[in-house]
Amino acid sequence: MLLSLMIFVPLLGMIVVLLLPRESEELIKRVALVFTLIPLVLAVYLYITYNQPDLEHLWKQNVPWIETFNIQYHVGIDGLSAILILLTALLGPICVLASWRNIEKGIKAYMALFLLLETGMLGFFAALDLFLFFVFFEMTLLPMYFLIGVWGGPRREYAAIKFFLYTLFGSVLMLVAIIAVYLNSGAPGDRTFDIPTLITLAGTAGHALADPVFQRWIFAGFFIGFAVKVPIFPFHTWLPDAHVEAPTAISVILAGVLLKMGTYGLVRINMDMLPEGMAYFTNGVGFVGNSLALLGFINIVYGSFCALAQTDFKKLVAYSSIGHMGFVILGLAAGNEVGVTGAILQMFNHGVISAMLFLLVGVLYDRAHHREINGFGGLGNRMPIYTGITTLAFMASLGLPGLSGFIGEAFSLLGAYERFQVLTILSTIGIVVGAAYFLWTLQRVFLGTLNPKYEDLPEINRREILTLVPLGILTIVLGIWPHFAIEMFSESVVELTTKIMGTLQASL
Amino acid sequence: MVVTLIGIILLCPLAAFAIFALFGLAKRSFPRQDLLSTAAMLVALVCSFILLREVVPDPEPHTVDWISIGKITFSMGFYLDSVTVIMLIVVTLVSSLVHIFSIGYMHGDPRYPRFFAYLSLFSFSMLFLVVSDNLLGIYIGWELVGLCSYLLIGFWFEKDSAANACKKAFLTTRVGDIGMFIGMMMLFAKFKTLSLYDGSENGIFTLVEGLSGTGDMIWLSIAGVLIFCGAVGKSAQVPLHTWLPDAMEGPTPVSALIHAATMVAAGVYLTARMFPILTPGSSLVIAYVGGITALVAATIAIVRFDIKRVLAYSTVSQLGYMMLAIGAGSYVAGLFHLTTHAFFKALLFLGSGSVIHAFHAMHAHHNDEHTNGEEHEHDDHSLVHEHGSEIPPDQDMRNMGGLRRKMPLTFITMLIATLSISGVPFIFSGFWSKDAILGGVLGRAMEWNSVHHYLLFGMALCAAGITAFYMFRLIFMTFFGEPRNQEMHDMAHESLWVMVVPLLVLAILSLPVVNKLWFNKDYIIRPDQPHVHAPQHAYVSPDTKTGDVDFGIVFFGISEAEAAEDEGGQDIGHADDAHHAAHELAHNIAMVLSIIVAGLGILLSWLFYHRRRFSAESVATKFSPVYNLFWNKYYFDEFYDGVLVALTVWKSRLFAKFDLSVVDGIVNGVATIVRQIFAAFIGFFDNRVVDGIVNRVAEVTWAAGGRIRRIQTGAIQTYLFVVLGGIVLIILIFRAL
Amino acid sequence: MNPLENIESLAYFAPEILLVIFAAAVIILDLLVKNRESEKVAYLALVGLGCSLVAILITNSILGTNESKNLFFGMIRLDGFAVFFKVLLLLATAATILFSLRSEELDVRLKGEYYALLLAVTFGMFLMASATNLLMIFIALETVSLTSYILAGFLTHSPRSSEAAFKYITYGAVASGTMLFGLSLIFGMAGTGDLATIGQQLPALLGSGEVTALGVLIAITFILAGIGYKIASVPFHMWSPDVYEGAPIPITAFLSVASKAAGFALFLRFFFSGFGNSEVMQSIDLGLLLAVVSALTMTIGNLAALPQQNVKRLLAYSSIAHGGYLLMGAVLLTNGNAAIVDKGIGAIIFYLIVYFFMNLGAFYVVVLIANEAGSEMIDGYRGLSSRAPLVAGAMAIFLFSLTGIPFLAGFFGKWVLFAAVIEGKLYWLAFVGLLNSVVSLYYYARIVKAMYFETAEDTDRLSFSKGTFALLSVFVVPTIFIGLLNIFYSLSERITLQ
Amino acid sequence: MSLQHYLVISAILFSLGIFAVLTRKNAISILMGIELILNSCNLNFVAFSRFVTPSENIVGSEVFRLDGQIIAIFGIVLAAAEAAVFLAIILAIYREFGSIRPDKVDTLKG
Repeated sequence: MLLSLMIFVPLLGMIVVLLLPRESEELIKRVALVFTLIPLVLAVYLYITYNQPDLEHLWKQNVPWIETFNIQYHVGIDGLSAILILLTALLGPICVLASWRNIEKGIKAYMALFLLLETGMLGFFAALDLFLFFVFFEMTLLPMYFLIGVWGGPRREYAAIKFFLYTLFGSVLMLVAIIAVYLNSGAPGDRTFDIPTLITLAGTAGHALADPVFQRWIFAGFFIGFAVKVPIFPFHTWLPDAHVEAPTAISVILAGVLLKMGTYGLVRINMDMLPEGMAYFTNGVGFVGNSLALLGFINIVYGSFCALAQTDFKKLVAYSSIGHMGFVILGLAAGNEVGVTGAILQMFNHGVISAMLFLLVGVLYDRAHHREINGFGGLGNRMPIYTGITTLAFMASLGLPGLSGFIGEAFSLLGAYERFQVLTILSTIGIVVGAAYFLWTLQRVFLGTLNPKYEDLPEINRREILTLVPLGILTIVLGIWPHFAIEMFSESVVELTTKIMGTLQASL
Repeated sequence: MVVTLIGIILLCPLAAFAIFALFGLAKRSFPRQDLLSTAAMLVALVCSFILLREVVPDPEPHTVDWISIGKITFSMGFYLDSVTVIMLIVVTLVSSLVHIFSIGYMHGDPRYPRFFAYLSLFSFSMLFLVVSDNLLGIYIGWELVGLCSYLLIGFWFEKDSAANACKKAFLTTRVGDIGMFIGMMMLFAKFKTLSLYDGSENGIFTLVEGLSGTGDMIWLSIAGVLIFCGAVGKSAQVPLHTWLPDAMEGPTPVSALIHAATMVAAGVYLTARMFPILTPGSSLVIAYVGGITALVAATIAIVRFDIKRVLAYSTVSQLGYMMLAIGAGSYVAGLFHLTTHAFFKALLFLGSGSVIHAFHAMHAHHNDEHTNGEEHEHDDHSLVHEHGSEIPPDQDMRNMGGLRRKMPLTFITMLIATLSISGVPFIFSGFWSKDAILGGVLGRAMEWNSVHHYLLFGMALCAAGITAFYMFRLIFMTFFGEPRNQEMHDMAHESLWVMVVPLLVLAILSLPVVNKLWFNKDYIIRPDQPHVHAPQHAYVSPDTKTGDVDFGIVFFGISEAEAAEDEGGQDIGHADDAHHAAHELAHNIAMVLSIIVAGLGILLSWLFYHRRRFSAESVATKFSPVYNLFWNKYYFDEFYDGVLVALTVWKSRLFAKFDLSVVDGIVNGVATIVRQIFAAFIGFFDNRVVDGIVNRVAEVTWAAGGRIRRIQTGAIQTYLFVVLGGIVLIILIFRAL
Repeated sequence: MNPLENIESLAYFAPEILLVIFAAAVIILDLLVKNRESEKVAYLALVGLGCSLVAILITNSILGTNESKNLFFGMIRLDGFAVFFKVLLLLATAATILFSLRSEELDVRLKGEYYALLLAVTFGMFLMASATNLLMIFIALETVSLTSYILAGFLTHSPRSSEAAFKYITYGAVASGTMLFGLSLIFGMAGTGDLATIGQQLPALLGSGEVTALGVLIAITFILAGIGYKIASVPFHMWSPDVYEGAPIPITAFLSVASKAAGFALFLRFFFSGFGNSEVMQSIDLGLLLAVVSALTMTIGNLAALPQQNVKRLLAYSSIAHGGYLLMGAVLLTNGNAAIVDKGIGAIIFYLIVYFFMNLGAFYVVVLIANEAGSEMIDGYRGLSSRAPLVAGAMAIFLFSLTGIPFLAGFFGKWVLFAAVIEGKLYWLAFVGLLNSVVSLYYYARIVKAMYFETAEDTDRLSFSKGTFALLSVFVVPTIFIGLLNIFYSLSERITLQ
Repeated sequence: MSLQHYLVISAILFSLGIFAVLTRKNAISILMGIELILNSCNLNFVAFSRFVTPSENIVGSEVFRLDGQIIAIFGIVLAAAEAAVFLAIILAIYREFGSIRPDKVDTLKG
């Protein structure tokens, strides 16, 4: 019940915003803020109560929706979705705050779309019905398209349509897979989209869904759908454009949450529902057996090197997040407790850290109105606080131990090493390069002599600090005591990995 | 009790930093950050001394479960044995002194508070590294000290040289760290844990004993070497040593604390910690790396003129010694040298600092000092750093000379340190530790009669001689003779008391009596190395632990024989005479030789630089190839910048291009095929070239649309023709089916 | 169930009769009222539609569920299928009349017969939806066609309109002539015009060799020309872009929805009762034929829509493409499995419901913009988001629904279709369809882009009446909610052909 | 005369009609072509009705059913109606374009 409330409160907020007169901008912003804060409050409550059996009923709901196809409105949470919901709910108000000043036109439509987007994201992470899952997955498309296309940079139209077409293409394949799963889930009478049911069915020997070959194909279908979202090489080329053009807050959401939708889908569907398929692509036998890990490795190294070559601050961060998502893929490919835990941690942490990075880029852009890395220099003297926070974010992102970024990467690698020694060792290159491009950027932007152009660049203001501090604290706290996050999903992970590992043993 | 104390030790500096950070966010700064940080360090120092008596022979780690997923648990915790305490004391002691020194040295710097905050953060990280009981914890501290070193080297980041140096330091050490991390991954994959000592019998050290068979040995050796890579990076061993000299761009106290006494020694500490997992193979690698480093760095140091660089290279070379010692199994000797070196090298740096500071009166302050125009030109911000930037005048020994009258205290203290590092016998700690190492190496050489160790001993000996030479060269050029630069000389003056007091303290610490604190008999117990045995051809029983000097000899004058007895008794039981004989012999020979080479070194530099009996220049010209080799630091930097860095940058550019051309190119290929398909049934071709996936496919489909439009001529009879054509076509096709 | 004779039939024929009566009434009233008040005529027409609707519902209730009556000696059949289409067509006509009231391009003086013609065409479509005899099929088709020709050319002094009418009639006449020839062949084979009988006899005749598969193929292809031209399927689609562009916008809307729907009704009934027997279909591989036609239809429709600048024309091509999607459902009729056949019909019906709302809505916006901004070109839509935010928003919803973006009705329509097609194991067809819907995004998005991402030359806000928004919301609300409610699915499930 | 003869004739008519429709450069002759097509169909219906449709036996005497003929009659009627509309539209075309050449009427295209 509460979960549904959390999902649809932003939608309600959208309606409210739409009813407000467009002139009263301050009011609109406040309303939007309130309606993004409510889910946050609920999410915190969720964090407190998610594993209390007597309160579980709060966090699940299952009502029939379209009986004809036996589609249900079935939402619920486990550790994984809970943590991502937490992330989404956290970034919501932060993005509203980040959009407070630098959205000049049509703040009303902007906030309305943003709230719709948040509903889509929350719903996606909570959905336990395959059809609902897909609907929410696509629901994020429209708002994103408009948010990039209307409020974006110079090449916004191109970026927006590119983003839209890519994701649509991926989701088309996913749709086929979904239909296939549905049709094979049983006799015409009792077909179902219910994910838990499907998972059990896929586990029962002899069932159509359990057939390894079938699972491989379905796996591929879903995988491409999610791979575009993650994005996994070679489906990644939409990401830099989208990021560069999108307004700050939208970049934050894009990197912070939307990318996670892809990886979340991989865990929820590809791993949990299709263990046979997963085993086939990660059993380490031959090229196919290593393909998933290979993609992870390519993402890591490729993303890092591309980032190294960028001179646009935002593009650099965008490519860096391609690299970091690579660790997630690698960890998931490992399929063992440590690897998957690392991957999930990395999802959350990258969400937080990349959000910070994009916010920081935005802060700089709002002041200097360009993002050319070589165009700055010596800012460390001019804006020490900004420099400090940026250094923190960079260090977290390049995986400095003691900050949250490290644990995700380290665990993904630790886990992956057990299964894919060579690829993992090669992937560590990414860590060095990661350090390289971040430090180099740090040097070019903040160190050295102050560029006279920016003699009087104003220091980061309180509102901006307010958006950054929670994320910064989270980065440090989770770096010191990751258990806060891990305890949420450790059971789910153990369950999942035992299944995967079992299937692997069987398949080998 | 122990936990509480360690907690205090860790939290004090951390709190000092946190306060700074919080005030920073509120856009102001804490009034007396310097006192705050210093106080915090002093508290930590006191606690460390209290801990001294808490040490028990075979301690339990105090751990908490940090992360636990299913069966696998990562614990975090403290492990307090004698080594830990020694490190704690060294770190807190030097750190406190440096704090005090900095109050004077950094006075007036615009970022004065931040400097102390960074120092505190560093101290915290270093202490955390030291007390951690597991590899993960060590790695965390490891990287954190790296960060602090980065921040402090780049403290005057307006200097491009500094900006480059700090980046270089971080990246170079990071390369080593990756090796370390891979090593950790290997260990984890094998043992499913990263904690070293574990009460419940599944710490790495207990598990490693279970290993057997050559396959395991090879694997373990590789793991050991990989972990050692981390140490190579941090402790600036060849080939990753190049960052340390550049690191001298940082303020001198930083050099003293981080790049002489503590952080760089962390590598040695790590290697010592991992002592039990070392195999003969990995030990030998470590020993060689250490030996080579010792020699190479020493030779480079001979020809430097920047006083700080000389010290930097000497640091590298001394660290090489320690590695050598541990590689050769002289565990205690290595740690002993670590401590003694920490003190006298810190002393040397602070001394040089006070000299530099003395020259500062005539210069404007640091941060606007080196940011003059011509340096601006070559700040092209490329990843390839330019280095060996011309020596700042206040660090150039050629501007100094005859300072001993000007700054007597500095002179005395530095002289003591120099004597100590050069290994002048009996009253200086350096002598004993170095001799312990030489003796240890020679001992193992004789005992295993292995060529390797004889060779290593040779290297160590040469290095010792050279060290004595260049250190006295420094002293002579700086303090003796006539002032070479009169005006600077006139400006020079003895430093403030805040700066002198630490010098004195360190000078006292450079006397052996102090080190008696912990290096008396079996205070440090050399851990067991389950997989290191004397080779078959050795003439001692295989399972004998070897290679340590007993400092009973040094401090209590116990006879060699007794020492041998003790040592034997320390063994599993049976000591045999050959073994003792080897060691008596080894120590005697080593002692004699080291005294000789030290004497030679000093004599030579006296002849060269004080009496001017020979001129260095003429020698330099005579052996110009060698001289150039030394002067260019064996061309390491050139190699790295020219090849590796360039390669990386090039590769990244390539990848970026790849992203634009090839990936999209592939899709364009697909698009072309798609176009062919359309063309097939539409009957036209589209030859325009566009790049970018979406607009490409769009172009293609678009063009296809255009083709269809052409059919839509607008003439009704065409339409009708299509209709009837369609009908006929359908009939024909489906007739055939 | 033996067919009723004429007098008995009249009761069930009430809806059609009412339409005819009101058509006459409209003409008479038009003579009485003055030009200024000619809205009254429209309202009378609406009343007529209302009465007819009531009559339909009554007859339906008399009929009872899953019952059917053969009227006039089996000339037409009244069943749930027919009822559904009648309601749909009725609503479409009503919408068209309302559009016409708001459309400024239509000539005021001629309103009277205009509405009469609309009623007449509706009447013809009713017959199309229920005809079960070759004769009735032909009559119905011609009634609809002749009236539509006139409506298409209704704009006097507009060359485009006249040209549209000219092309339409030439094309239509040839197509229907060809169809009639095909019908005559079928008639010759079975010796009767009754579809049911034909359906029974053909297999036997094929078996006995009196009729060759080639003959059947030729006949069917000829007939396809007639029906295909009504539903604008490749290669019989070429009239529609020109006619849609030339005709008055309300008529374009009407043609794109109503006449397409009627065409499908006829199509389904004809092939299902006439050739429902799978042997016949197998003998000429009708399934593959339809599949290919459908694939080509949607592909060509979408591709040709890409470069269009005129929104009307763009929507014309898009409606061709949608005809292609609907044909996918029709392909399933050739499937041996009865369950899948029902799924196919259900899918088509559900899609038609969805298509009704989103397409009419889109055309309504075109009407409004043509009135206010006076342009049918995409450029005329620049910066609409700021000039008329609500209308722009509605248009965006319609267009994305047409694309099939989830939680909008269009997605659910496609979903039902593709689910059925995949269940029918026509994977390649489903894949082609899905790719097409990706392509279609591109041109729909161009309009959205113009409305939202580009800025207008003149930025004065367009003003619309309350009624406009009311009517608009009639289309917007269902476009958002149809997919989310179960009733429409179950409705489409229930309607089948015996 | 057998059924075949009629069919052949109607086929010829049909083809002529199609030919006229495709080739004539005058709207009127296109209309004539269309009429040809329709009449070929009517001929078919009548012929089939005569030769194919089974006769019924009512009170002893053989009675021919006239389905085909009826269809033909309706066909003629509709053809007439179509011709009327067509001519009207041709008038409009002539008024707008000043010509009834079908290939002149091609402003709507693409």
